[in-house]
This record gives sequence, C-alpha cells and structure tokens, in this order.
Amino acid sequence: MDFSVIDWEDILQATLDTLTMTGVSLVFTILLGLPLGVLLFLTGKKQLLEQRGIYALLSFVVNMLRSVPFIILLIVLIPLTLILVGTSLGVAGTIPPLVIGTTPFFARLVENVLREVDKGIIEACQAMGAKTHQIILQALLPEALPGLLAATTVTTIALVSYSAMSGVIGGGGLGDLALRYGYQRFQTEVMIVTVAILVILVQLFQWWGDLLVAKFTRK
Amino acid sequence: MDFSVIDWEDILQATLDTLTMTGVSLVFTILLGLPLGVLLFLTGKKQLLEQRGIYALLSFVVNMLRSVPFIILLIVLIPLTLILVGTSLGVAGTIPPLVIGTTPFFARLVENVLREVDKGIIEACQAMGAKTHQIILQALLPEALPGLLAATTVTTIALVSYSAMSGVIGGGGLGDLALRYGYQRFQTEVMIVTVAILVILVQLFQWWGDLLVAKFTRK
Amino acid sequence: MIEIAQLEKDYVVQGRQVSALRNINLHIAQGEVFGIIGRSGAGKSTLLRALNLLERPSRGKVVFEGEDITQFDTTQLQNLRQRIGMVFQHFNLLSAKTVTQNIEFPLKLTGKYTAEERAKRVAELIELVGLQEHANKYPAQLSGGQKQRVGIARALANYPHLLLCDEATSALDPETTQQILRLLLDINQKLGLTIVLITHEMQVIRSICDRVAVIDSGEIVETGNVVEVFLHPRHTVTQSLVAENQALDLSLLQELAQRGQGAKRSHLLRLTYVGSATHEPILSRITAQTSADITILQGVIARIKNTPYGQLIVEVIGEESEIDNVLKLLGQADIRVDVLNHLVNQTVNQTQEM
Amino acid sequence: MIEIAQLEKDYVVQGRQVSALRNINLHIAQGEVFGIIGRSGAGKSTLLRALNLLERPSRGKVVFEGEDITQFDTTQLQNLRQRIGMVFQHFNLLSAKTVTQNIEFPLKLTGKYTAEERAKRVAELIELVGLQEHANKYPAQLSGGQKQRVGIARALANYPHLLLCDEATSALDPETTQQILRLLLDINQKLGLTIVLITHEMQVIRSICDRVAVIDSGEIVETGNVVEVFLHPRHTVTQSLVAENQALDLSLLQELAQRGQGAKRSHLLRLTYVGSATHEPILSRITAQTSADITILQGVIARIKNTPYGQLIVEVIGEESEIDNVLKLLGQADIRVDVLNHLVNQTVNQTQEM
Amino acid sequence: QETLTIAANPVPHAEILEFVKPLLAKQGVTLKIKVFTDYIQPGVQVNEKRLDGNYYLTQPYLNEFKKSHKNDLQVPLVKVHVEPFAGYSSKYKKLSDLPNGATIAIPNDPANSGRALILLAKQGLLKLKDMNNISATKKDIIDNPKNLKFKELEAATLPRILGQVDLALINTNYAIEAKLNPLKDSLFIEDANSPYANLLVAREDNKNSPAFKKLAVALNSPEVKKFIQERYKGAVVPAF
Ligand SMILES: Nc1ncnc2c1ncn2[C@@H]1O[C@H](COP(=O)(O)OP(=O)(O)OP(=O)(O)O)[C@@H](O)[C@H]1O
Ligand SMILES: Nc1ncnc2c1ncn2[C@@H]1O[C@H](COP(=O)(O)OP(=O)(O)OP(=O)(O)O)[C@@H](O)[C@H]1O
Ligand SMILES: [Mg+2]
Ligand SMILES: [Mg+2]
Repeated sequence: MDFSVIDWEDILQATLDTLTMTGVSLVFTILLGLPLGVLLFLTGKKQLLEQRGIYALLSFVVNMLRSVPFIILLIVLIPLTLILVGTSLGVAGTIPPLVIGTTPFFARLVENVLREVDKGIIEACQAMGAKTHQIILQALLPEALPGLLAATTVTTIALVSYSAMSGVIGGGGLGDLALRYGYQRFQTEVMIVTVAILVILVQLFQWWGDLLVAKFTRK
Repeated sequence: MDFSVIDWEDILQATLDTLTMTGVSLVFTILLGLPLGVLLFLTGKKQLLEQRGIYALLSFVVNMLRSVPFIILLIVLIPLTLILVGTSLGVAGTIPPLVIGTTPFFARLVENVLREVDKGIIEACQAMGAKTHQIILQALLPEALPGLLAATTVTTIALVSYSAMSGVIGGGGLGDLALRYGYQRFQTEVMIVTVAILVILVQLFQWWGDLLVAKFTRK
Repeated sequence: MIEIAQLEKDYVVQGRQVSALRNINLHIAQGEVFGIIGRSGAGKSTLLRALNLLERPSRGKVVFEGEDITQFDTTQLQNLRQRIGMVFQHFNLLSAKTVTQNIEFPLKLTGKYTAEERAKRVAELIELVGLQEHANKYPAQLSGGQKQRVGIARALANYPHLLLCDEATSALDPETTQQILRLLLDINQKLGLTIVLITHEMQVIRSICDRVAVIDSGEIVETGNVVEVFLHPRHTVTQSLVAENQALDLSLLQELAQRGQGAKRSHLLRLTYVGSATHEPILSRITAQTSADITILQGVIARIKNTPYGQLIVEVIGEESEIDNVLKLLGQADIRVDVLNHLVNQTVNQTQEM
Repeated sequence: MIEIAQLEKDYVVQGRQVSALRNINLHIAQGEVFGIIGRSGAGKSTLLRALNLLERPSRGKVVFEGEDITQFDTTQLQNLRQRIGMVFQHFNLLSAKTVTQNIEFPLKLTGKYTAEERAKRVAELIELVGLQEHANKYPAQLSGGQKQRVGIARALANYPHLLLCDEATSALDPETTQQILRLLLDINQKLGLTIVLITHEMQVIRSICDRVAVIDSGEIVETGNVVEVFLHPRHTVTQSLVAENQALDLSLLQELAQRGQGAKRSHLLRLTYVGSATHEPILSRITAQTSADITILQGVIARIKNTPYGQLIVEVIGEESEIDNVLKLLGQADIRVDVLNHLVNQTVNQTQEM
Repeated sequence: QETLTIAANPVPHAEILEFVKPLLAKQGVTLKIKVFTDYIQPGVQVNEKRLDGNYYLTQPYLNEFKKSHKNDLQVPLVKVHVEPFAGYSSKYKKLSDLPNGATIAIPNDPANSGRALILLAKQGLLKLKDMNNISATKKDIIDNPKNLKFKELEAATLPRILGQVDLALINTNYAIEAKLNPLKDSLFIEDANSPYANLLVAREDNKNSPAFKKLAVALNSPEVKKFIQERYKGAVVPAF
C-alpha cells in the first residue's frame, strides 16, 4: 500500500461534498417527508382522517418514487433539478434527486413509527377537543420522537450511501471518489481511505442518533 | 413512442430475474437481519441483555456495511459470493451482495421496531420466569409483528431498488434493463415499460405488506 | 344537560356482531352527580365514551344542552369537547410530557390562556391533587395513583362544564379518594359542574352521587336516587352490587342455622331507616320496652351523601307476643322491616342436604 | 417463606437520588395472606416488585425459602419466578395474544405440559374468572375488569407457590371482587398458596388477609394482624386509611356540636368489640338496665376474615350516674370504650372561631 | 460442441456478438454472452478464469488494465470496431467560438476520460504531460490557456446535459442513441485510425483454442462489417 499517492485535498473536498449533500438533502427530506409521512398515517385505515382515496394516491406516489432506480431518477429529474437549483450538475444538482429519492422512503418510516403510538393517547387528545393539527404537533410527534429520530438516523445513512451514485451527474463526494479512483482506476488506497471516512461519518451519525433517541425516550 | 421496438421476452426474463433476486434475497435478509436486529435490541442500552461491548461491535459492523457504497460492496464481495453460490455473475451472483447490503439496514429497522414494544409486557414475561429466547420468540416478536411486517415491506422495496445496480456484475433484472436501455441507450420505451412494471411490483409488495400489517394489528 | 335516547352500540368480534349497549335512555340534569355502576364488562365505559362521542353509537341520539351532538361536524365536536373533562380508566397520559405539561396540555389546546395564566392554573391543580413533589416527572416515573391524579387534574384544568370519570379513584387509597371526592363535590357545588362517574367503589357513590344508574349486559336495569337504589335495590344485579354491607354473610347464616331453634323463637330482621330516625335512640328505647333480646348481627350506620341511614340485621329472641310487640314498635318508629327468617331456613335445608 | 432484610430502593430523577424504599424488614410466612396498604405513591408497588426482583433493590436482601435470591443467577431466578404468580397494576397482557393464549402463556413457558393439559387448565381458569364468552378476544377488545381477570387467571395458571397481586381487584365490581377473593382464599386454604397483595380497598384486606403492613413514604410504619391493625390502628397513616368506617363523619360532628349541650349530659363513645361478643345482645341488655338513651350514630358490625367485630359510635344521653353505670356495664361485657367527647368540643371551638 | 463465454458491454459489443451467435452455432460453437454495464468486471472475470474472454477493451486501456492488475494474461486477438469520440456543443458552431473559461463535460470512467483529454489536446485546447497516457486525468494538464473548466460525468449522462455546458465529449454510441449525428453535429471527431479499436480478448491459455479462432474469424467477417455499417450508420465503424 502506498498512501502517498493519495491527493488529500481531493479527499477533503469529497468529504465536504458528502457532508453538504447529506446535510442539505436531509433537511429537505425531513421537511418534505415528515408531513408526507404524517399524511400517510392520518389518511390510513382506521386513523384520524381516514381517506381511502387520498391514502391510495399518496401511497402510489411514494411507491412509484421508491421503485424507480436511483440512477434513472437522477436522469429523469434533470429538468426539474434545473428549475429548482439552476444546474443539474455537481453537488447542487445531486440534492434534488437525493431529496426526491429519500423523501418517500423517510415518509414510509414516519408512517410506520406513528402507527406505533398508543391509540389511547390520541383518544385522550380527541376527548380534550384537540384539533387535528394540535394532535399531530403537540401529541403525536412528541410521543413518537424517539422512533422518528431512529428513522432519521436510518435515513441519513441511506442518504450517505445514495450520494455515492452522484458521480453519474458529476456530483462528487466520498462514494464517488471511492468508485472512480478506488474501483475504476484500481487505486485501492483511495478506496480504503474514502471508505474509512465514510464508515467514520456513518458511525458518527449513528452515535448522534442513538444519543438523541436515548435522550428523548421517556418510557 | 414506438412500443413495438420492445422485446417482450427480455422484459419477461427481466421481471422474473427481479422477482428471483428480490425474493431470494428477502428470505436471506430476514433470516440474517431478524436475529441481528434482535441482538442489537437485546444488547442495547437498558435492554434485556445489555452488553455495551457486543452492542458497539454489532452496531459498528452494521454501520460499516451500510456506509460502503453498494457498487463497491458488489465488487468487494465477489470472492465471498464465489464461495457461497459458486459464481459471482448473473442473478445468483447478485444475491449475496444484495443480502449483505440490505441485512444491516433491515436489522436496524428491526431494532427500532422492537424498541417500541411496551416494556410492561417484557416485564410480565420476566415475572413469569420466561427464558430470554422465550421472551423473544413468544412475546417480543409476536407483539412487534405489525411493525416488523411494515419494516419488511420497506426492505423489500429497497431490495427491488438495489437490484437495479446488479448490472455491474451482469446481474440483470428490470432495473438493469431500465438502465441499459433507458439510460444508456436512450430507448425511452423500454424505460417506461420496465419502470411501469417495477412500479406495479412495488405497489403489489406494499399492498400485501399493508394487508398483513392490518391483519396482525391487535391494538 | 344530557339526554340519551335509544342509544345502541355494537362491536364486531371475529365477524360476529356483539351488542355492547342496548336501548339506553338516560337524562342527566345540570349540576347533578350521576353514578354508573354495573358488573365488569357491563358496558359502563362504552356508555361513558358515548357521551362525548369518543365511541360513535351505532344507533340513537346524544343530546347535549338541547343539541343532538351526533349531528355535529368536527369543529363543533371539538369545541364541545373542550368543555368536557374526561378521566380515563387507563389514564392515557402523554408519555413524552411531564406532569406539569400533561396538565397544561388542555389549556394550551384552547389557546385562551397566556403562559402565566397556564402556569398559575397548573400549579393550583398540582397542589389540589397533591403532586407538588412530582411536577417534573414523566408518567413512567409515577406510581399508579399518581398517574391517576394527573389524569384528574388534566380533566379539570380547563374548567369543564361536564366531567366524565371512568373509575377515577380506583388506584387511590381511601384517604386520597376522599380528598379527591371532596374536591369534585366542591367544584360541583361552587361551579355547578355536572359529573358522570363510573365506579366499582360503592363508597364513592354514597359519598358524592345524587343519582345512580345500574347497567347490566348493556342495558340499564335500574336508575334512581342513590338512597333509594342503595337501600332498596330492586334488580338482582343491584342487590348483588350493594350487597357488601347488605346481604348476609354466608358464614353468619350458617352459624345461625347450626345454633338451631331453641326454646324461644328467634327472628331475623333487616331494619332500614333513613333520615332523622337514625340519630334517635329508637332501638334502645324499644329494647327498654320489651323483654326480648335484640342483637345486631351485622350492619352499618352511615350516610349517603347527606342523608344518614342505618341498615341493620338483627336477631330478636323472645316470646311470640314480645316479638309482635317489637315489630309493632318498629313500625311506629318509621323503620322498614324485612323478615329474613326464610334465609336461615334455606341454609338449614342446604346444610341438611349436604 | 419470604424474609426481607434492610431492603432499600433509590430512583434517580433528573440526576437526583430519590429514595422509594427505606429499611424494609418483613417476614411473610408460608400459607399466609399478607396485605400491603399505604397512600398513593408510598412505595407499595416498588416493594412488591422487589419480592421477585423485577425491581433490583439498591441495597438489602430478599430471602426466599431460605435462599438469598439477590445472589441468584439468571437461570435460578427464572426457575424461581416460574413458581411465583404476579398480577400487575396495569395488567401487562400480551396484546397480540387472545385471552386463551395469554392464560396459556406461562404454561407454555415451563414446557411441562402437553397441549391437552394446557387446554384443560386454561378452560378451567377461564371459567373460574368468568370469561367464557371472551376466550377468543384480544386484550384491546376487553373491558378494564375483563383484562384484570385475564391477568389474574394468567398469574394462577402455573400453580404458583406465591402470588403477588398489585391491586388485582381495583377494576372489578364488588360482586366479581368477592368471587375472585373467594377463589384466592380457596386456593390459599386448599393448596397453601402464599399471597402478598396490595390494595386500596380495605374491604379486600378484611375479607382475606391474615396480616397487613402499612407503608408510608417508603417505610413500613405498622404491621400486625388485620383485626389488631384495623380495630386499633396506631400510626396516623393507618388511622386515616381505615378511617372509612371508623373516624367520625365531619358533618355528623358538626351536627352534634350545633345541637349543643342540653340539660342532660351527652357522651360520645366509640365501642369496639371483637369475637363472640358481637352476637351477644349486650347492647340491648345494657339499654334495658339503664334509663340512659343510647343511640348508634355510626358504625359497622361485620367480620374481618373469620372474626366478627363491631365498631359503633354511640351517643349516650342521661344523668351522670346513669352514664357511669353504662360505662361500667360496657367494661364488664369486654367492650373496649374510647371516649370521643373531645372531638365534639373541638368542633364546637372550630365552629365558634369561624 | 464447444462453448465460449464472452463478457461484453451492452452496446454495441453484445449486439455484435448476438449477431455472430448463429454463425458460430453453425460451426459447432455455442456462444454465451455475459453483459456488463461496467468497465472493470469483464476484465477481472476473464483474468480469474471465470469467463473465457471479453470484448470491450481497447488497446490503450488493455495496457493500462494489465499494468494495474500486474498480469499479462489477456491477449488481444482481433480488432472489431471503433466508436469514434467527438466533441459537441449546443451553443457554439465552431471550436474557435469557444470562449475563455468555458465548461467542458467529459466522461468520468478511466476508459474515456483520458481519451477525451487527449482529443482535446489534439485540438490544441490544452497540453498534457504525456500525450500517450490514456489514463490521464485533469491533474495531468500542464497548460490550459483558455482556462477551461472540466466536469466529469458518467458517459451516458453527457448528451442529457449538453445544454448546460459549453462543450461535451461524447462517445459516439451515446451520441447516436441521443439522436445526435456524429458527422453533422460534432465540432470535432476522432480520426478513423484511432487507437481505440475494441478488441476481442482471450487469455494466454485459451488464445489458441479452435473456438476462439472461429469467433475471431466470425467477428472480422464481411457479414459483421455489413451489420455494423447498416446498424450504426457511422457511430460505430468496423476496424477491419
Ligand atoms: N422509575 C421511577 N423513577 C422515579 N421515581 C419513581 C419511579 N417509579 C416509581 N417512582 C416513585 O416512587 C414512589 C413509589 O412508587 P410506587 O409505584 O411503589 O407507589 P405505590 O405505593 O405503588 O403507589 P400507588 O398506590 O399510587 O400505585 C412514588 O413516589 C413514585 O413517584
Ligand atoms: N373493541 C371492542 N371489540 C369488541 N368488544 C368490545 C370492545 N370493547 C369493549 N367490548 C366489550 O363490550 C363490553 C362492554 O365493555 P365496557 O368496556 O364498556 O365494560 P365496562 O362496563 O366498562 O367494564 P369494566 O368495569 O370491566 O371496565 C365488554 O363485554 C367488552 O368485552
Ligand atoms: Mg370500563
Ligand atoms: Mg402501585
């Protein structure tokens, strides 16, 4: 192994790119996925706002986005990405597809987590005359917080791993570096270093996530 | 659009390939991921068999596998794949990396689901003198069944989407077809058809999953 | 205040329809404390939950202050429910909120109070239910009774017009129960709060209820003033529920039966007297006027809400004429007499058969 | 059977250590029915859960049949627990199992029974707790009391040697409560089952307990035979807990105070008599021998387990000499007399101050 | 009956192999085609003897591959076709219009990125350290007078983002699929005697097998030449 061949500046840049892609995408994934997940939950069978039609529609959209291979999503979304961020290239261009790719996934996790919330608590809120938005914001989400945080951790890590595919549109980042240099150009050293950094990042995310889950677990 | 260019035999084969990859991988993912998830849960903080060391180790392995980009996993695992299934090519060769790629993900979901099980029920089992394996098999898993089924649905769909990358090692399947024709060869028709079939498959999986969840929800 | 007409509720269990409430008709007046009793599984909780439509009735109407609330839309129902407090059988506290936050929750929902007003009200309530030391604990850190008190405070927080209590004191010790009941009665008297409560503790009914309904297998089998229902229960279910201090102890009967019939005649009487009669030394006067021996075997002298009453099972031993005299004197003193001799005889027969 | 020595339990709340049990010493004999009472939050559940080490004590020993179980390894503890039944305050039923499956669960765990044996035992238990019609329901489809009965059946399923009950009848109506208590007592007598139970219903203690411990703020403040503790409670907490039918109704006292002191002297006495005295017509005989008027104001004549007892609050009105005579006669008749005149006087003073 | 298992990229390699499959079948050779969307695995799989040979490498890339894998097991048998590489722009009609600071998109795979840089160098847009280093990367540029910026993307994406850059270097197969005409739409194109002819490659141990001989002959047959010309209309040109 000859680690002197490694261009550390590249690695630093890639690390920053990965962090940017993951971070920004995560924020938007949560902003979009949380409401979507809540809506899936609410309109679902035997839930607060049971609405078969709306549920079926939302569920379909979510499933559709989840079933399209990510590379195809990257390509198909180019026009939309252009509108949203002005370019479909590089780190910025990767973020919209990443968000659109992970949002439905996160929304499903949110739906699943919310389903585990004690029905009695929702009933108590109803009995107090809480409006639906109050039930969601003030009871449901706080009650589900540990589960939601765990779901966010899983999603963050999924984002890191998705972002590796960003090379297709010149995205960059650690995963892309690992693929292009480590794999395609047989620079095993680069692969080892980038994968190691990825592992460390993911480990950190998990650790934070676990800490938060523990902090907000009241049961 | 000219759908006459489509080779329906290819599409049928690809559909079968996707079903095989997803189905077989799912079975192994559950067989490996469920115990792993249970172990993560049990050895976790304040849980039945709290074991900081073991938890940290398992968690690390899971995180590591999750942080390696799937394509790299596909490649790195070739020697192992050869040992396991005798070939690292085609549908069979895709299954080990798919399993190893999704197992840690599923294990995390399992861990999260199990954490939501009412502590009082575990206590009741302990008070009855249940052995740990009895608590797991006869109380914990049945109690968490709806959540586990929902997690399985999410995982199945993730498998479908991962399997699209199998083309790298000559795997095949709908996702690969969509990539090869739709992406690399600009045959939008093939892309549309394959993605449509993917969407239908995913929709079916989700629908089955939801049915099972509803069937086993007792609360 | 509440009028229930032809209310019915069915559940579906494994595809079969099971009826949980049948033909319920009930009127609860403004400011009344109304008790619901019945055997386990009779349908009490289901009925109570129908009052604020937490449980949608399968058929029938619930009229609240003149309006049929089964016709309400969501907003109307939400506004209505903000004026109804509810204490749940299983507490249903928000596990992610502290005691303080749980009690503050309904106040926040209305949006009518400032933060200070809320803090003041919460502090007041926490003190009323005696949880000062536990204000910042989460429900999982509380004992059963502490959780229940949080539930009570939460239900009262928003100055409700109607309070629905589903076994609100079942997890409380007698002393705390009395404190809570006094608190409820106080609010009832000062603010005219209407209370509907389910309980298994007859003492609770006696302490604060004006009227009581007895429900069995989903049907109301008896309703009336508490004094009336408790002292002269008509339906067998009511009888068995208030039996506690009314029916004869089996072992006592057996003892009496074994003692057998001696020379003198022994009569077993249940004496029931209500109101002022209780404090008059009637029994001792009668004893003074007769040579018959009067022994109180079992009984209670107490109050139902504000009405003093006594219910005693006494054995009268004496000559035929003396006993007639005793019965006459009791009649004059406005005491209701039930002769229970047949119970002893039955026991004798049973013992012989065995 | 169980020996608890210097048991302590601390909880950590927001970084602070809070003591939930302090210096608990207790001995519970084989075949005994042992009650634990105390105010809400006193530490009853914590103590009960320490008996099978569900709650690991912070310090101290729990000795079970001569062995210090705090030293047991996991397997030993599991084997031990299979012989201990437990009824939880919050039921803790398995929500994914039907009533039948819940009750069968502990039987399956031991692996000692065949499927038929289990089915037979389960059917037997379901009948004992009266849930035949609900055998295939899931817990979410049951009423509160039905859930509780499943919990009781489950705890009894495996023929335990020791039964721990945390408010096992709190959700049951009086009639069902009596049935369950009779069932427990029956097993206790026939099979020597030792029972430790927490309850807030003093009636339950009276019905089946031999001994009782009173716990307050984590400490045992009184223990003894039920008759002893209930009729002559020493600690203020005990007094307030058994007050229900012992202390004077405040409104009654006020009435007496208002009536004022007439020409004749009025004495307020609490009479307590235990055992055979109860069925003797003592009071009526005394009444016959004196010209003083004796009125029972409040009281109860009943049984604690198998011991009949009476506790009456009576007003005696008459000349000084007559009253002395009454007191003398009462003393001869083995009746314990407490003079409560001071209570009326206190009330008079309070009323005047207001 | 002999069997040959050959690894190939999907287009045009696999298609050309499909075309010769029936021809070989007549000669008693069963041809099995393994399609890879990847540029590494077909080589690796042949080295490790899991496959008999491959058809996707060009000579410069084969040299590179042998170097990095420190072996020389792979032996080129015949050249089959060339996919000429060209520069396209949707903004400029002539290369000389290209402004200073222009953005140029090039493929990011090792087989093509060096090739793109070399082609750019040949157009005089920049200078490379070593004009023959086919695995050159951006870092090997020693002179960049127009201060050009490079974006590295996956080859198949390039036609799709043509509008977002000033110039894109696109493999002809992808250009044609995307309805670009390499002859008319390109600003410049690789010359016909490009070193990047795709080769049928065998291993040292099987290069002399009769089956391989038959395949080599078939791939250089007039039928294949005709097939390539008709099918790919200039995007792929026969190299024999
Ligand atoms: N996990 C915990 N963390 C902190 N404090 C706790 C915890 N569990 C119980 N406590 C406190 O310990 C004390 C004793 O609780 P315990 O449950 O034993 O009371 P209890 O006597 O059973 O009361 P109740 O009759 O209301 O059920 C209470 O003050 C309670 O708030
Ligand atoms: N979701 C449900 N599905 C089916 N049956 C139900 C459901 N909920 C309640 N029941 C049944 O309806 C009947 C009435 O239940 P309810 O909870 O009203 O009883 P309750 O009078 O409150 O009893 P308890 O005193 O035991 O709480 C019970 O027999 C119960 O089993
Ligand atoms: Mg109920
Ligand atoms: Mg308790």
